[in-house]
Amino acid sequence: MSVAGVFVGQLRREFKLLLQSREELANPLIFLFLALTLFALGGGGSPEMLRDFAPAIIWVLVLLANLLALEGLFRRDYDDGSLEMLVLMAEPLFLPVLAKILAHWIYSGLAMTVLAPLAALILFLPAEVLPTLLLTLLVGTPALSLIGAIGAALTVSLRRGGVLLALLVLPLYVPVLIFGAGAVVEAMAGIENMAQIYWLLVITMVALTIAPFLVSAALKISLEQ
Amino acid sequence: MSFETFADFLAMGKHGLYVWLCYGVAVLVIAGNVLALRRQRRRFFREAAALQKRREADSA
Amino acid sequence: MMTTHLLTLSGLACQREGRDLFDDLDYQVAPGDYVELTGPNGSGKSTLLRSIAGLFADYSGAIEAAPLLYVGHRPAVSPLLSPLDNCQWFLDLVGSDADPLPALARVGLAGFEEILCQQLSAGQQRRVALARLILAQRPLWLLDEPLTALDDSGQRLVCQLIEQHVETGGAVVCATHQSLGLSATRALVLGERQSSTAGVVA
Amino acid sequence: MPLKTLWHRMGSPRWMYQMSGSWVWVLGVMATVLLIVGSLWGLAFAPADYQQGNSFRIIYIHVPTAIVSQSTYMLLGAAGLVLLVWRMKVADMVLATAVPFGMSMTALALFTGAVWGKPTWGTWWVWDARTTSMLVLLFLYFGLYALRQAIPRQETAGRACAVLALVGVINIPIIKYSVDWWLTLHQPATFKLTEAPAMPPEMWLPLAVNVLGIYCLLGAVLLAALRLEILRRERDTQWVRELVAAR
Repeated sequence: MSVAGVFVGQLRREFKLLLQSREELANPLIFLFLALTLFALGGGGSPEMLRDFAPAIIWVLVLLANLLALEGLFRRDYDDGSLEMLVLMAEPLFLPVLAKILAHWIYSGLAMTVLAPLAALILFLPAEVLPTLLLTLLVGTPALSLIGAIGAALTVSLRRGGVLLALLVLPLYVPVLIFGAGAVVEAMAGIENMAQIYWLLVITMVALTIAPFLVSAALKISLEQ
Repeated sequence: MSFETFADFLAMGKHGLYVWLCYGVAVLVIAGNVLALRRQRRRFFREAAALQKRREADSA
Repeated sequence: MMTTHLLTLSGLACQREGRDLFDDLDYQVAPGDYVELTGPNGSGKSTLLRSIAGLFADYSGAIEAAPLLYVGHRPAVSPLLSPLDNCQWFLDLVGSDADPLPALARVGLAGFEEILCQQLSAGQQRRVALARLILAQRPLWLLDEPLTALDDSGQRLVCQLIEQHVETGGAVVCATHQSLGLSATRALVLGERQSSTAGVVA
Repeated sequence: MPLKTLWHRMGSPRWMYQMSGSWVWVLGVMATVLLIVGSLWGLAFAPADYQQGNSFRIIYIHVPTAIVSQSTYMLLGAAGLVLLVWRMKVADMVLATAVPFGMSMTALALFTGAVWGKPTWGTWWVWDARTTSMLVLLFLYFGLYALRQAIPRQETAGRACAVLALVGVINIPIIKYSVDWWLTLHQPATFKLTEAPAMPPEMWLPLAVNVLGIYCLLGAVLLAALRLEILRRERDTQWVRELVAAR
C-alpha cells in the first residue's frame, strides 16, 4: 500500500492546495488569453493574417503560460519547509514528484487544452483543424510540465529564479513547439500529420521516464544550500 | 595554387569580404580565449602572492 | 551490522566557505540519550544536523544513523492546509496508517484540526510539527531550535515529548541556544576549531 | 599505468596539475600548426566550389567550430554524469571551465554560418536547419553559464549544472532532428552548408586537418583552464603556496 499511498497521498495534498489557491493558479490561463488578445490587436484583427499564424501563436503562448505556472510547482513547498520534509521522508522520491508534476499538468497543460477551442475561435483557426490542435496540446503539454519541472527544481532555492527558469527551460521546449505547431500547420494545409503527433508522444514518453529522476536529483541538490 | 596573383587571392572573386570577415573573427575569438586564460592566470598568481606576503607580514 | 547506537559519527569533518566547522568529530548516541548541541551562530550546528539527516553531503568521515526525523527551522507545515491534512500527508509519506487525531490532541490542537494553518498562530503551527514527532515513530529525533515561536506551555510540551521519547528507548539530538534543562543532558559544543574537539563529551 | 589507478589518480588535483602541464604546450603547438596549415590549404590551394565560388572556403572554419561546439557540450554532459555518479572533483572543474570555450565556439560557428548565408542566399540570417540548431545550442550554453552564476555555493552550483548539462545532452539529438525535419520541409532543396555533395579529396582534406586542429585547440584551452581552476580551488594547500612563492 505504501508505494501507491505515497503517490495518492501527495496527489490528495496537491488537490487540497489547488482548492485553496484557485485564483492564483488561474493566472497562467488569464495570461494566455491576455497575450492572445494582444496578438489579435497587434495584427489589426484581420482574419487572414491571424489564421496563418494561429498555430504558432497558440503554441508559443501555451509554452509561456506553462512556464509561468512552473513557479507554483515547488516554490510554495520550499518556502514553508514541506519540500525539505518531502525530500527527507519520501522513499522513492520520484513518486511524489510525479504526483506534483501531474497536478501541475492538470492546472496548466490540461486546462489550456480545454480552453484551446476558445483560443482557436478568437484567432479564426479553421474549425476542421481544431481536433488536431487539441490532440497536439493533449499529447505535448505533459512533456512541458515534465521538462519544466527539472528547471523549476534547479531554481527553486534561488531568489530571482523566474527569468533564469525561462532561460533554462525554453530551449528544451523547442522540439515540443516544433512538432506541436508543425502538426497543426500541416493539418491546415491538409497534409497528413500523424507522424508529428507520434513524435510528440515519443518526447512525452521519454520525458515521463527520465524527468522524475532528474527532478528528484535536482531537488536534493537545491536543498543543500 | 588556385589563384594567379596575390591580389586575386585577397579579392577571392567578390567573396573576399565574407571569407576574410569569417577568418578574421575566428582568429579574434580564438586569440581572445587564449589571452583571457593567460590574463586570469597572471591575476591569480599576483593576488596569491600578495595574500601570501600579507600572511607573512601578519604572522611575523 | 546495526550497533546498539542510534547514531555514530566517525572522523566527521566539514568546511564551509573555507572555514572548518568541525574536524575529526567522533561521537556516539545510544538509545535513551538526550544530546544538546550548542555553540555560537554559524558554528555548524545546523550543518551537522542536516548532514546526519542526509540533506547535506559535502562532509568527510562516516555517519551511521537509525531511521530519523529532522525538524528544521521551517516547521514544514503548509499554511494552506489544515493540521489534519498536514499530518495526513506526512503519514501517507512515511507509509503509516496511524490516526492523526490523538497526536493533534496531545499537542494541544484539539478543536483546531480542521482550521487552515494560516489562521493559526506561529506557535500553533509549530505544534503541528511536534504532532508529527509523535506520529513518525522514528527512534532518532534531530531538532533544530525547537523552542522558537513557542510559548511557555509549548516549551514545556517539547520537554515532555523529549523526556517521553527518551524513556521509551529513543534518542534526541537538539540544537538550541537556551538549554532545555532536562535531567540527563549530554553536551556537544561546536565552536572555534580548537574547542570543538575539546568540548566533545563521550 | 593500469586504467584503475589512472582513474583513481585522475581524482587527485595535484597529479592532474603536474601531468597536464606539458600537454597544454604540446596540444597548443599542434593546434596552431594544424589550423594554420588547414586554413591556408583551404583558402589558397583547395579548388573553389563550381556553384558557390570562393565563399565555399568559409566551410573550413564553420564546420570545425560547429563540430567542436557540439562535442564540447557532449563533454559537459559526460562530466556532469561523472560528477553526479562518482563525485569526482576534476569532473566538476571540467564542467566549470569548458562552458566559456564551448560558448565562444558556438557563437563563432553561428557567425560564420550567417556570413556564409549572405553570398549563398542573399540574407545575413536564414532559418536553415544548421544555423537554427546552432542557435538553440548557444541558448543551452547560456543556460549553463547563467545557472552557475546564479547559485552562490560552488559545490551546489557544480551539481546543478551537471543535471542541466545531462538534460541538455539528452535534448540535443531531439532538437537537431526536430529542427532538421521542420526547416528542410519548408525550404525545398536548400544547399546544405555542411553535408555538401561528395567532395573531392582536395576539398575535404584541409577540412579534416582543421577539424583535428580545432580539437587540439579544445584540448589545450580546456587543460589550461582546468589547471587554473585547480590552482584556485587548491589555493590554501601547501603545494600551491610553494608554486606561488617560487613564481
